Amino acid sequence: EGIAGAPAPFDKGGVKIAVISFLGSGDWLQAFEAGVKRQAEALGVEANLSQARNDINAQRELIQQAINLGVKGIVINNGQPEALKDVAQAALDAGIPVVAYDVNLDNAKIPQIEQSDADMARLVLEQAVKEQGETFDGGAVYVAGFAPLDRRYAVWKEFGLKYPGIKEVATWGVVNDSVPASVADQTKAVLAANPTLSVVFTPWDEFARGVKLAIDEAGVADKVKIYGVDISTSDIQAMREPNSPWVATAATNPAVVGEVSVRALAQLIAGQDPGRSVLIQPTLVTKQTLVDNDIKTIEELQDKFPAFKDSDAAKKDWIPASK
Amino acid sequence: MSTSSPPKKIAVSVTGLEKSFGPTRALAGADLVVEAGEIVALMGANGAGKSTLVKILSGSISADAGTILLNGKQVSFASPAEAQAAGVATVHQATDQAGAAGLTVAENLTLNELCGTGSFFVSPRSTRKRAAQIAALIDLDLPLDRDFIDLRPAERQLIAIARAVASKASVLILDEPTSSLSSTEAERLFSVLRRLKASGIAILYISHRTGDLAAIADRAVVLRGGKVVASFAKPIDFSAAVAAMIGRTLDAALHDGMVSSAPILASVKRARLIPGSRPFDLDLRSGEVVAITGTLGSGKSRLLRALFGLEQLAEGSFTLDGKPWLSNGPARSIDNGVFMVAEDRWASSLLPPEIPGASIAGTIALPHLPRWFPLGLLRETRERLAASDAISRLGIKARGPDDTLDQLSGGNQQKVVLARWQAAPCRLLLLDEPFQGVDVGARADLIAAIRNSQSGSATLIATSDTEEALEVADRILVMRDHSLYEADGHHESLAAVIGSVESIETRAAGIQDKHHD
Amino acid sequence: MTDQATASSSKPASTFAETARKYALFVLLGLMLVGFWSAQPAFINSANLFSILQAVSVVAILGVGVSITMSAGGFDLSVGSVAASSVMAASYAMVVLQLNAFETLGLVLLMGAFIGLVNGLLIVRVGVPDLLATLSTMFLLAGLQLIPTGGRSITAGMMLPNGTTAAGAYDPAFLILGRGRLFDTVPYPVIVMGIVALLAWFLMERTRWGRVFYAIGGNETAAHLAGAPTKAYRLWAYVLSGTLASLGGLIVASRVGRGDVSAGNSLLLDAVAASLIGFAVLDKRRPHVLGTVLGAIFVGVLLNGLTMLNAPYYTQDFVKGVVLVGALALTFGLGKKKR
Amino acid sequence: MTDQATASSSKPASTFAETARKYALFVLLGLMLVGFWSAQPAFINSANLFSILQAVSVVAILGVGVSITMSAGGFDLSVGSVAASSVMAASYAMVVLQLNAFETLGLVLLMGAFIGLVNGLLIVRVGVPDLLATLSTMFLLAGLQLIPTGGRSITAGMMLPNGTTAAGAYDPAFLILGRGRLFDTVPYPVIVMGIVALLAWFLMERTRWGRVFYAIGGNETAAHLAGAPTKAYRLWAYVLSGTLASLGGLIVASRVGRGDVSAGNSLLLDAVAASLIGFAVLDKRRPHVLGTVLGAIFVGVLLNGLTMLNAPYYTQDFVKGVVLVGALALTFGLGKKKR
Ligand SMILES: Nc1ncnc2c1ncn2[C@@H]1O[C@H](COP(=O)(O)OP(=O)(O)OP(=O)(O)O)[C@@H](O)[C@H]1O
Ligand SMILES: Nc1ncnc2c1ncn2[C@@H]1O[C@H](COP(=O)(O)OP(=O)(O)OP(=O)(O)O)[C@@H](O)[C@H]1O
Ligand SMILES: [Mg+2]
Ligand SMILES: [Mg+2]
Repeated sequence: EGIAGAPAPFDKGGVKIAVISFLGSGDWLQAFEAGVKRQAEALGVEANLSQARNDINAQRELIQQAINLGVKGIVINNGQPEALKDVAQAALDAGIPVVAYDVNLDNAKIPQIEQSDADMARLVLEQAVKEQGETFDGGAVYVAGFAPLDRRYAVWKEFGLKYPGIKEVATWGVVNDSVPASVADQTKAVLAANPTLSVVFTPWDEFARGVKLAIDEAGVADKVKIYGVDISTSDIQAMREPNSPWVATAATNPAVVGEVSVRALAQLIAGQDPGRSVLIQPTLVTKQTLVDNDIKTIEELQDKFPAFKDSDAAKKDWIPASK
Repeated sequence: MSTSSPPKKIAVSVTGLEKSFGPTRALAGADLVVEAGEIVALMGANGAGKSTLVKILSGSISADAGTILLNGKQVSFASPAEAQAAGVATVHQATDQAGAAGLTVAENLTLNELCGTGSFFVSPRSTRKRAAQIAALIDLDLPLDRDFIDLRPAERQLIAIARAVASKASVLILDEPTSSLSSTEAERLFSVLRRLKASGIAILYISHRTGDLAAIADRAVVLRGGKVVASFAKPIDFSAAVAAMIGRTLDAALHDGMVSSAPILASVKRARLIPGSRPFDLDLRSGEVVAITGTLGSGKSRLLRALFGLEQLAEGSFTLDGKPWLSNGPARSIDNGVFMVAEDRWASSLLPPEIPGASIAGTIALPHLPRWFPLGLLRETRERLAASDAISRLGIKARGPDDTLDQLSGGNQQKVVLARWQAAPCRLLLLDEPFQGVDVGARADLIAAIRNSQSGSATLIATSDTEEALEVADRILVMRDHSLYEADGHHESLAAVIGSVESIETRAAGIQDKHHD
Repeated sequence: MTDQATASSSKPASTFAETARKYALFVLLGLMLVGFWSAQPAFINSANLFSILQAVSVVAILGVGVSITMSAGGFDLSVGSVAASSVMAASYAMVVLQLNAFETLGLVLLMGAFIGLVNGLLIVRVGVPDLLATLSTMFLLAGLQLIPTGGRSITAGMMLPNGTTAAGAYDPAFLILGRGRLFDTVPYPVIVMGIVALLAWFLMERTRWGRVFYAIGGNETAAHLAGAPTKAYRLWAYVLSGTLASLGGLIVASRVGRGDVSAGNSLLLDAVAASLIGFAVLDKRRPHVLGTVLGAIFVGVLLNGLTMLNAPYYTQDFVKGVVLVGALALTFGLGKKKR
Repeated sequence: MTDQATASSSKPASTFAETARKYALFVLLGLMLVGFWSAQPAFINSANLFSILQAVSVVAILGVGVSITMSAGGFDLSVGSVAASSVMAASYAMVVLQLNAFETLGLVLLMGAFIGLVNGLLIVRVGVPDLLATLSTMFLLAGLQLIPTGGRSITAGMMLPNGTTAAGAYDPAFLILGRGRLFDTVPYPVIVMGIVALLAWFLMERTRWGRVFYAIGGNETAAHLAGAPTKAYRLWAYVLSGTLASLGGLIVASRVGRGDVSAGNSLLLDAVAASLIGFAVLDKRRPHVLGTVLGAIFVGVLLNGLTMLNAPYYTQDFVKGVVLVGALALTFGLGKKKR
């Protein structure tokens, strides 16, 4: 097999790539990998998917293993630069091209695919200011040490400086096996202690789900609103619920991220240059749009918002579109 | 007992019972009959297969071949529960299996009912009430709320006995029930057994104490190599029985009961074991073997433990070689040549078999490791040498120095423990119940070993059995209420000494009674 | 014997240290309640107290299972993953198989019991040590729960691995278990926790069976010789533990309303912590039901109070550790001689 | 008695079942290697075999610590969080305190030893049960490690809680420990693992100290009565375990090059799994060093092979569990009577 007219080695087929994710599970990863598989299939590429399960050391091992396996290219999905720079370099030294998503490996030879975390946070927080005004008592759910959360939370802090009327009355959060339930328990305590709280910023949808649970249980859905980041089918359902406090979220489509990453890597393998940086724009999704357009699943969201479904990034004529 | 009564009903009858553990044939076709209302003594050297027989009868292991008839019906028990349901009550030999740690004395007394078919609902109160009834059967007086783990072996044994007596069984099996009891408790047990016998219960009684057997057995059956080799009707000829057991006759352990004039090696001055007890003195001369007897809980073990540095005297002082001696623990004592063999060898000396160092060689070497291997590096040849030496010197029945202790019979285990402390030069050897569960033959070996190793050291033995004390010791002291009393005179005859010991006991009891007024 | 008899007849008045040890955790709990109350009056309102109880209910239920296996001399490391798998199973049953609330409840509890049975058989029949067997089950379940959905979490309208869309949804009746309240005040999970605790306490402390569990933990051979079918009991301990863990999972599922992928490790650790803290309650020094529940509540109060005081999340684990160490040192350190 | 003596003089040839149990894990490992090799030839090249060893080195080192405490009758639940804290401490030392590689190494190992000492003192002096004490330390460290940086990860140029920027960076010499290779082939972590395993094996199996550790685990009273300073030994076991855990943490730090917020729970579970699997190696039925290392390698080979075969991540845990259960059933189930 192979794709007629495509540059080598895609004309002959039999290309094998490795996609190594830092995350270990979750809907985001699922969707991302689904996108990778779709695009890889369209390209006639065999993709070896592996996950470090939040263990950065394991991610290094997996990259090393991919080099041992002799793949033609590597996608690094998330991770931490300090830990990965040297193994990524080792891959380049072995003649294996690398693209990185959402981790800045600071290497001219490694294209960066990015969904801008800052843009996502900004998008949804601007919506919050629009809806709630420039003065409110707000809270954020945040656990330090997770790079995307760090970047999103930094924007929240920025907003606090920009709008002096926005007061951060509490920060809480926990990352464990049952994030929604644990965050819900915490949130209830926070709500009890801070009756004036009216806006909660949740830089991760798992947090949002926990906060929503607590708000529902405390029966204050009309007073406290959630502004979140990320989206999935179950998030859509949660936002659509009658009287749901979760009113807006900003997200990119993880499947698109997966597709773009594979396309960029394919260009590198073919000896072409996808550019130093490939940016994927986030979309703001509000409760109102979901209800108005009767969107119930992520698939329906893609159908109704073409910008969410696909990205022009890293496209080339010879790269077949994924179905 | 009365000759006029018709032939008794046969309660248990065992024919051709066989059992092997790997290469060991524990039972090789044993036959045995016990009638209702009869007490049969089962005798046999260590490893003869007595406990194996008991375990089969009580359903805790199953036989390889042979038949068991219980009240005429053939039975084969798959579990202890079935045996109990069929009316067989058992007191097993191992005191560490007498009850469960973490449960109270009351719960352990009612354990059979809890584990069997007692009332479904229990409360601390109902348990205590029932436990008090069970304890009363053998006049047992223990604090019912105490945790089983805090009990001493003798107390554990009494609980197991009380449980067996309380179960309304038609066959009662007692495997060395008196091994850690003193004569007072043993005597009390005998009167209970006589009562049970009169009510028509068949009793199989195992003991290495010929005194016990003489007191209660109607018949003695001797087991050897897993087979019954002899049977003796009342009056039992014990020397013949012992000969059948161990294949040789035992000369009465004879040693001159001379007062030693050797220099005093260790002494205890004005000691009170517990506050308020009567102070006492004790001198141990070099080369002397001194035995202390006394009832359960009188403080024998406590004295030994205090000398070894595990406990403190309430008052008084020790000297060793004329210098004050106060140990802060086993390490210091061992460095200074004060060795102790604690009672209950499994709990105090032996390791589970999967542990490195659980072999005979490792067991003997354990306290001597720092001296034998000052650089830390183990040399197994060194250990094996010591072990082989001990095996031949004490006649330990084992395949070799690498056998783990769980493969040995009780007497041989005890020999290994003794060998451990004879493997290094010693000043003062403290032995707490060293003959527990040891057959007469092995006991003779042990006594010989103890007496032969006495040149520059003294030996202090705590034993609750007066007979043992007589056999082993140059001098016998009696402990009563945490205080020592000298036995009057020197033992011209066994009876005389026992008499004198008992008179001291009564006197002491009198003192105590006054004390309590 | 006589001297002993006299000693035992007059039970010595318990010393101050003993009493202190016995009630140390209660006193600490009281102090904490008062402390948080004075720092933040909203702490003590009944809604908050119930939300604390609700927060600890799952851990307490799992902890009861752990402490039952511990009292029978075992240790169930798989409770966390059984609970996590139950969340997935419940969601799968409703969303994919379109079962109703009651069928789902029954199915998931059966699944929990079955996993417990497998644990028990591995331990009792095959002879695998308890820790090892339950650790294997833990890993096994962590993977197994993801296979039916190919690693996706389960929500209404999800895409199945075969490309179709799941037609079912969470039965609203099911959600009541986790979200409803009795008389609009007491959350159902708290009631479930109360019932479980009461039944388990009764079983363990007031019935023959409970005593046998402890007897087996204390000395299995002795219990066997006393006529207890010890293997059956140990098997049952794991079945109970598995069933309780799946009950905990059901509560999580009905609260969260979707099937979330997780290994359940933190549930495991919290449940173990609760039962271990329970050792100290009433100075029992062994696993027991009351202690386990109190241990869970103790940690729950601490975390709730700290959150109210806006303590950063990273200080919470620390304080949890400090208080644990303190409570333990108090309980075990107060001059009781070593056994 | 006589027949016993004769029977015993000929030591019986070990049965087939015994041999099978003894080498079951080796055989399984061999089968796995061959299986993966035939499915994916790249599996067996030396680079990949060394990456497997490198991947398991940290777990193996922690597992050795766990198995030392286990042989002394204890259990160290804190190894995972000691390792995680060591990563943070090493990063803090270099990035914030600007120490060099050697000072950092020394400091962190000391810290590990100190935590071990605290564990040991809690257990030996205060009398807190092992599981409880180390569980508390685990929670305590999980929080404590985040406090100096306010929960942030530690990287060169990071913002400190007081608003200044950290001036230091990872010492390149430090990174060699985790990233370098001897003769460009053998990664240093593998060499460290080898040395640790060898020393620990020697200590535990060939010296009198090891003998005493095991004796204490087997019967503490007996060891005490035989003159062993049991408390000191138990203390040392925890000090060793803490030091080894911090060594593991150092390797992680030098591999990842930054101080990351992570719980270390999975390290703990994997280390415990390794030492438990080790029970089955050579049919020893006790913790031992060789078995622990082999247990770690066993799991490492399995995971590496499955990844190479592109098995979805959710099947890996499942397969790990299945193989564990299988290996255990084989080892423990082959007709050995219960003790
Ligand atoms: N579980 C076992 N495994 C292996 N061998 C055993 C086992 N139980 C008993 N034996 C062996 O069977 C033989 C008989 O043991 P048994 O315990 O019946 O002797 P005994 O007559 O009760 O001795 P003692 O007087 O020392 O109690 C001994 O050689 C013993 O080593
Ligand atoms: N482990 C223990 N727990 C509680 N009390 C004990 C313990 N050991 C000894 N005692 C008490 O100390 C006293 C002396 O006991 P000791 O063991 O010295 O007696 P003994 O004469 O050796 O009795 P035995 O014949 O039972 O060995 C007894 O009153 C006993 O109640
Ligand atoms: Mg016997
Ligand atoms: Mg005694």
